[in-house]
Amino acid sequence: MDKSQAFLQCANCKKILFSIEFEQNLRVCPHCGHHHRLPAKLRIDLTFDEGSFQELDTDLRSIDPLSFPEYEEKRKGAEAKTGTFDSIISGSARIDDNPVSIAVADFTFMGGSMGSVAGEKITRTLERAAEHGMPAIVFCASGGARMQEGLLSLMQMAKTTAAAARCAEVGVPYIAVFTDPTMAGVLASYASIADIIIAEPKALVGFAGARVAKQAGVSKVPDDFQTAEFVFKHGMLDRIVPRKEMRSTLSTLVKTLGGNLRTELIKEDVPHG
Amino acid sequence: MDKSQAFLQCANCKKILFSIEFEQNLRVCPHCGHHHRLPAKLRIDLTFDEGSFQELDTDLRSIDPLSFPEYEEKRKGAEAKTGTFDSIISGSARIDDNPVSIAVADFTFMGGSMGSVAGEKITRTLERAAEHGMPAIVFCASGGARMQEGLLSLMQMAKTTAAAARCAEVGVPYIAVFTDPTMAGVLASYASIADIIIAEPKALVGFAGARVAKQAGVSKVPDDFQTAEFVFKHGMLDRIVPRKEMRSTLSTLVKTLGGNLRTELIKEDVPHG
Amino acid sequence: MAKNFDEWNRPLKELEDGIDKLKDFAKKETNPAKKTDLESKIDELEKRRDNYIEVMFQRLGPWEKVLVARAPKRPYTLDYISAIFTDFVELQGDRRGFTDNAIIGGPAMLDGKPVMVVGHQKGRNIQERQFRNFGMAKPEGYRKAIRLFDMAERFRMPVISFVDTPAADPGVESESRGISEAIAAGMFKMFELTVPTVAIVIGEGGSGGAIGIAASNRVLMLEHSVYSVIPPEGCAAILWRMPERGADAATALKLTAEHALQLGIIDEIVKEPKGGAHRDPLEASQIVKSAITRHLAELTPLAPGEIKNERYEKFRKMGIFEVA
Amino acid sequence: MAKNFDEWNRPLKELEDGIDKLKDFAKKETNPAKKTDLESKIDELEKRRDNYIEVMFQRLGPWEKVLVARAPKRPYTLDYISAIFTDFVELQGDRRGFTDNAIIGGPAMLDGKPVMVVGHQKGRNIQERQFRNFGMAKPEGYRKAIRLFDMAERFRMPVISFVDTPAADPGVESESRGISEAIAAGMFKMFELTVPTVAIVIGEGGSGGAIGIAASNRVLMLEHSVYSVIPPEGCAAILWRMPERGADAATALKLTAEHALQLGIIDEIVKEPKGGAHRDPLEASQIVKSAITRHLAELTPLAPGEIKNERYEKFRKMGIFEVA
Ligand SMILES: [Zn+2]
Ligand SMILES: [Zn+2]
Repeated sequence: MDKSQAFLQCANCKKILFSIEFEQNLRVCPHCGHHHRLPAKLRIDLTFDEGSFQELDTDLRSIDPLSFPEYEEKRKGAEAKTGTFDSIISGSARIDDNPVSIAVADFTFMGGSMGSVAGEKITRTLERAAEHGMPAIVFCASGGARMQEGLLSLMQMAKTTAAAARCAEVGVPYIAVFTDPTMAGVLASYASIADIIIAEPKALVGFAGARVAKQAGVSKVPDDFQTAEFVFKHGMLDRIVPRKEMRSTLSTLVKTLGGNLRTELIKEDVPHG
Repeated sequence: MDKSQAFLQCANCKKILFSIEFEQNLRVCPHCGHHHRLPAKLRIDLTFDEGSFQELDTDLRSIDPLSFPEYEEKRKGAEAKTGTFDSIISGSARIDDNPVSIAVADFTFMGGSMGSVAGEKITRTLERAAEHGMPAIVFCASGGARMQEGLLSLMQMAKTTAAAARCAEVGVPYIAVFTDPTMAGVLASYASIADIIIAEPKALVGFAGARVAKQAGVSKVPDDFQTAEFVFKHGMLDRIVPRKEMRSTLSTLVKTLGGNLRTELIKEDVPHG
Repeated sequence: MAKNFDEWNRPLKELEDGIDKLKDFAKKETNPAKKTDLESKIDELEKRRDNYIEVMFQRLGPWEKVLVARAPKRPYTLDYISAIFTDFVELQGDRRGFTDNAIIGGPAMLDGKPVMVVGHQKGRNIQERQFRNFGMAKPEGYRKAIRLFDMAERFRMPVISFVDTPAADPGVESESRGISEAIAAGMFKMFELTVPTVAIVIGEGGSGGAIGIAASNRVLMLEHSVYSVIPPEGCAAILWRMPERGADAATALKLTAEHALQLGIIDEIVKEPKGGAHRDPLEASQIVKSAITRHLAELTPLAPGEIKNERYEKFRKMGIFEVA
Repeated sequence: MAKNFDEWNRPLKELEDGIDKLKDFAKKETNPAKKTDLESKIDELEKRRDNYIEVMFQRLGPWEKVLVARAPKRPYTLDYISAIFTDFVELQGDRRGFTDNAIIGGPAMLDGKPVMVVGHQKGRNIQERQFRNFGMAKPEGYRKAIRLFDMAERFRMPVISFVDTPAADPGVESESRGISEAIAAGMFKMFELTVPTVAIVIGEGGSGGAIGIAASNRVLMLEHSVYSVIPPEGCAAILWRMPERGADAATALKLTAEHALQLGIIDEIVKEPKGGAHRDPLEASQIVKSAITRHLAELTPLAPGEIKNERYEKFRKMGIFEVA
């Protein structure tokens, strides 16, 4: 959707929307309630205290360790298109004054896929949380592991999960938010073992992408299959939270679950802005 | 079944059996494989090293703390019929030379129901296991909590479970064997949180007794409902083990799971015979 | 014997309906003399009502306690939560494929301090009742509670349990997913905790369904709640094959708070407002809150290991028998 | 490109069938001269066979490795268990309502010392394959494994994982019970363990389905096994929308043991008997056993905390990127 235009069309209900209204409504369609995807930077602005975000890990760059066909071109194209270097933005921020360690995925960068850099950024985000006693908040949006980095991508599943286990070990809360879509290798690693899992309405959430599942012979599926609503019904989510309530929900959870951290664990060298 | 008779009839397939053969076959019907219930003492003889069993906790006697209608009479009747004082026999024994802390339920004593004495004996069995680093083996056979002792019975569920948690804490294996029937308050406490759960074939295993379930409006049930086979299919059992393989299975598990105990934990004052 | 609360409560209800009607008349009455007359009549009836409640609740029998514990307007877990805590966020899911609505829970603040709240939840109308499965939790309810207990331990939050269930769900689905294991695992997890835990029976403390979230350092009972190893109707069905003799079974089972205290099962009886918690839910909440905070204040200074041991020793002592 | 092992193996199979036939003739032959003639022919063919195998296996391409890793006669987990361990007792159930037959496990003895064994299990005939769901585990498989990991930790037993799965089960049932959570929880639990853990990829190391039981202190691969982030056919389906280009995808994915070692993913390549593990399962088992015991011997002296940290540091280093 081009912000420069005065009007645009909802991809879901096809109704025509006023751009300004659409933005004010946090890119949720006022007619059908469809939650349109958000760029990572906008998500950060909408969720955390104004000006509190300090980006970290900005010096990490993906390379092409397998010489995988077309990987370089695809990645360069994504860099040009998004102006960022990979599918995760990480750093520290505050939410109602409480410091948090955060990572936000950008689906527009190669489908939010997790290669070595994304895995490293998630890992550092969770390690910083554990080390400095700040709750971790991760917004997920990914098609899964980045197959162009082969086994290195698969191992990011293990690495990020190990970092989440560190948070659990030291008693730091870790909250994951599933936005559209949260799939495959990301869902099957750090996303699903958060203490608290929240999803945006109607977000696609599942293990096997349609093409992989078809390849494996999966055919008839329920109507709501792999939606946030399906996954919630099946006990995998704590809540489905509309975008306009996301900030306040996260803030309350940081306050309650992280309540005993603030007095005991937080150190002076917290890397936040 | 009266052992003094030369012949008897299988309660399941109605065939006539030779008493001696029946006994040699561990009271398993040679025709239909039905596992007839065993008295606790016989179970001990069949399972543990000859002469190794030393009964403990023999001085515990149930009383009637609620003045519950007919409780005294029923209990006295059961004592007269069984020659024991409650539904659990507890003590120490050896299995292929490895010391174990054991408890065996007797269904003939008021349906194996758990009141204060049964709960205390199970608790002591598990505490002795934890304290002396001996694996615990408990043979269950019970209709559930003994309602004639009211809340005191309900609390035996918590007490025995707490003792099982002690075993887990110190790393002592606890094996439960479900024999026919293992139900309600016993199933919903110490029985179900054993490390290893084994059942005899076709044993009745379930939460809600038929009358209670009917009272709650439960009607259509699967054919194999509340059998060991049903429960196994639903992931609640490790194995269904025929009686003739029970001793060797338990012995192997004591050897492997308790393997690191023997050198590290066992103390000199193990109370076994 | 009345079969349910409404039947038992009818005389009082009629008296109160009468008072309400007179009040309506009095409001509309323009003749001062008649108005005074009506008002003194109302006064008298209100005194009669208060007296009736006084007498009625002075010594409720066990079956009457069962009826009051099941009163449709009795405050439920969510009522207490909204009155006692701030910042409650309900968390859901067993993370194994299922959700349950008969056990609810989540983190909250109690006087500015983080706690984890768990409780059975009943429904007030027919849709709500079905949604809540009449307060009968399935395995996934206990597994959700266990997940919350784990979080409480991880983040050092005391656990408050509100107990109010007729029993755990006894259906085929629950059996097939291991309702027995779920209850046992709930207790097991509670005994592993090193944070303070307080449970309060606010209505029905139904058997395994109750103890699965109530193996706590301190167990309290509201004055007119009941706690039982088996629902009285189920007991009557087994003992006499007559479920309708629930009142006799209630007497035999000694399921009142007084008995529980005498038997060493609970730590305190929490007084209810006059006429029962349903007559003044907010006051009831304040009384409950002060009892909870008092017990937490006693437990909080203890070291984690002591908290765990205290709980073990408390349950370890339960049971009454003779040593020959 | 051959589509499967049997097609690829056909020339060798025909050669061996020929040898077998000649041996039959030789056995029946009574004329000594003809017998000698046949025997020298057999000798020659056997040399040709050995030579063929030598050449064939000297530098298997990635797709050939995939075919060999999937060979129907390749030893499976239970074959290794029966050859390497004693006293194995298979344990079952997730204790949550479900059982799985694609992941198996239980305690056993390794040279007289207790260990916990876990592994994927494939089937050899059509019934077995269906029973084992083609080695594709459902959530309950990983949850059973987690239960075994817990027991291993409690009883201080090292964990040995045998990895052999095309992928985790992607069906509707698995999604609805949280296959993703189950895999993640499997890894999570493995990172919590303070006992030594060793995993060995014996056939297919299929993506999340594999790593769910393979986040171990040491990860080994059999020489002709493969380990991949996605099945090559799935990769081809996504990249080129042509699942039949699996061989190209296999090359691109760098899924061989050599590559895994180069990329720092695994610790050791375990040599297979000449012509692959399926040609001599017992020898293969002995080689695997000695590799496992060697790694366990290195890990066992470490303190529990060191074992856990070593594992963390090992995986922490994985990934290749530049720092600008
Ligand atoms: Zn719309
Ligand atoms: Zn028979």
